[in-house]
Amino acid sequence: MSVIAIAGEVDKTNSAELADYVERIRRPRDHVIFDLAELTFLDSSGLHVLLSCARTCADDDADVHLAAAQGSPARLLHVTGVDVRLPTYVTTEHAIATVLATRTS
Amino acid sequence: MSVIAIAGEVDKTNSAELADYVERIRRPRDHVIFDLAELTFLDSSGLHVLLSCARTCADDDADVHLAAAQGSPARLLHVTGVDVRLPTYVTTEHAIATVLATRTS
Amino acid sequence: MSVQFELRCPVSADLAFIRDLVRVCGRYAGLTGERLDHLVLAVNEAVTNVLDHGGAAGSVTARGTQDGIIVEILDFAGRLSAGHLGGARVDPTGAHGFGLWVIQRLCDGVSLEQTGLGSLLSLHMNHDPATSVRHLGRAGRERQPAH
Amino acid sequence: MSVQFELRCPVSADLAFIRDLVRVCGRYAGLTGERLDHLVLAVNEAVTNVLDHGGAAGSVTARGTQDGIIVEILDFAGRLSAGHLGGARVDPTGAHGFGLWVIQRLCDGVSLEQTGLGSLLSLHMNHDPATSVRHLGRAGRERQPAH
Ligand SMILES: Nc1ncnc2c1ncn2[C@@H]1O[C@H](COP(=O)(O)OP(=O)(O)O)[C@@H](O)[C@H]1O
Ligand SMILES: Nc1ncnc2c1ncn2[C@@H]1O[C@H](COP(=O)(O)OP(=O)(O)O)[C@@H](O)[C@H]1O
Repeated sequence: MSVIAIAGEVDKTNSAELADYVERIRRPRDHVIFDLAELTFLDSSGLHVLLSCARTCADDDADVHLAAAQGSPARLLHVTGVDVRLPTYVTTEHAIATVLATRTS
Repeated sequence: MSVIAIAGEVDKTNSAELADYVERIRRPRDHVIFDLAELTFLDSSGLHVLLSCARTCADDDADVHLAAAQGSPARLLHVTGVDVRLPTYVTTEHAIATVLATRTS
Repeated sequence: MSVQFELRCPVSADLAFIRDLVRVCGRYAGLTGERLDHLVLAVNEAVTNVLDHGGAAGSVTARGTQDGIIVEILDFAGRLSAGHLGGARVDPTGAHGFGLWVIQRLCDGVSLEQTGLGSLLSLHMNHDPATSVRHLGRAGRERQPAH
Repeated sequence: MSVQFELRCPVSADLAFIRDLVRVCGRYAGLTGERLDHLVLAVNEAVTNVLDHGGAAGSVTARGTQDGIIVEILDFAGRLSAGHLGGARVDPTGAHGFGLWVIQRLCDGVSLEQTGLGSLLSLHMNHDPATSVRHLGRAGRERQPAH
């Protein structure tokens, strides 16, 4: 399991950087938990990074989990229906606990 | 002694109101302490209110004391030399103590 | 809140600056909470499109109205079409872009006009109903500001 | 910091709004702390003068420069003169106004031009020296930002 915390503002000027970072960090078959507690702005290009990570994960039977989104990013996840398509949690601890439980079962 | 706390932003849109308020509050011969701890912006028209209060006070041998100015208002007092012309204190408590000491002496 | 204003700045790569300006204008126009965030996001998406698909040159104009704010994004290249707007879909798998869909979903009104200077996308956003005492009924519960 | 910008808004009675905009622009132009506060105060004073002594109509334009920011206050009435600027005195007894004195004291550069549209007061403010590594010598100690 990889927990990736994204902080600050993600827009088109830095979303490619984020994509590179996510790709570098993630090991094959790893579940990914995005900790969004400190994320204050997310545009559609940033959301694409999360979704494309979810597609990569799906290829090797892993999931992307979204945790602790607040404010504007939380609303973008909501209006686009992404918070229904991907497992979404109020806290990162909750996301971690869920992934661990899935593993041992 | 009157302690008058001024909070928020004082500019030309509300400085006349402040002047009215100060005039209404002050009793003859009262020393006036302006508690500026919560003042975030002061323009020259607001500074005029403080100075014109000082002139009124001087007419009946009282003083205006400026306390706890921060940030931008503190700098305006400084560049205009008002913080040298009028007794100025880091805290309102200090200003009150000084006025009380003057009274009993 | 009723004083009119108009503010203009060029489309530039500094999206954070444009977001800050839109936030100041939107707040001044009476928007708060969720609706202010939505406006900021919508303008961000429209400006990003000018940089990505347009001529990377244009202007952003914000204007106070009786009911809220209008932000116009002018793309000098003039290639944004009604077809793009109408064809916008949300795609939660993320295979396609959905900036234009998000814009239309979040704003109270969106219109597109081809002008001599380029394509002009106008985003309308009304005051937050929850800040208006007259609207504090059902609408107020439906759209709670975030704080 | 090097991306240029230009932003225009009308002089209006809402000084707080203009202060917020100037603050966003100044920060974007690289000003911080004390120098940002000074710019905001100087523009506030100039706009107040347009409302008090001018035609109460004009515009505020902020433009990023290599070295910082220029804010131009255009007074359509066109009655602000070099004599007013030159005659400005500080008067700590408060018997006279000192807005123009404060403006000239706080800004790095002030110039006045009579244009076809009115009198144009230009306020220049450079980056805070303390934020520029190259200037971190004596100048850095002389002008510490507030935080
Ligand atoms: N300013 C514009 N100029 C030209 N074409 C545009 C512009 N904005 C959007 N488009 C077109 O509309 C499509 C959908 O845009 P959008 O929904 O924002 O998603 P994305 O930008 O991720 O492709 C773009 O791929 C592009 O073809
Ligand atoms: N925009 C303006 N148009 C015409 N006259 C002006 C303008 N700004 C300033 N002045 C003149 O300069 C004088 C000094 O202005 P200032 O130092 O700001 O103090 P105050 O505004 O308190 O009088 C004003 O009293 C006015 O006569």
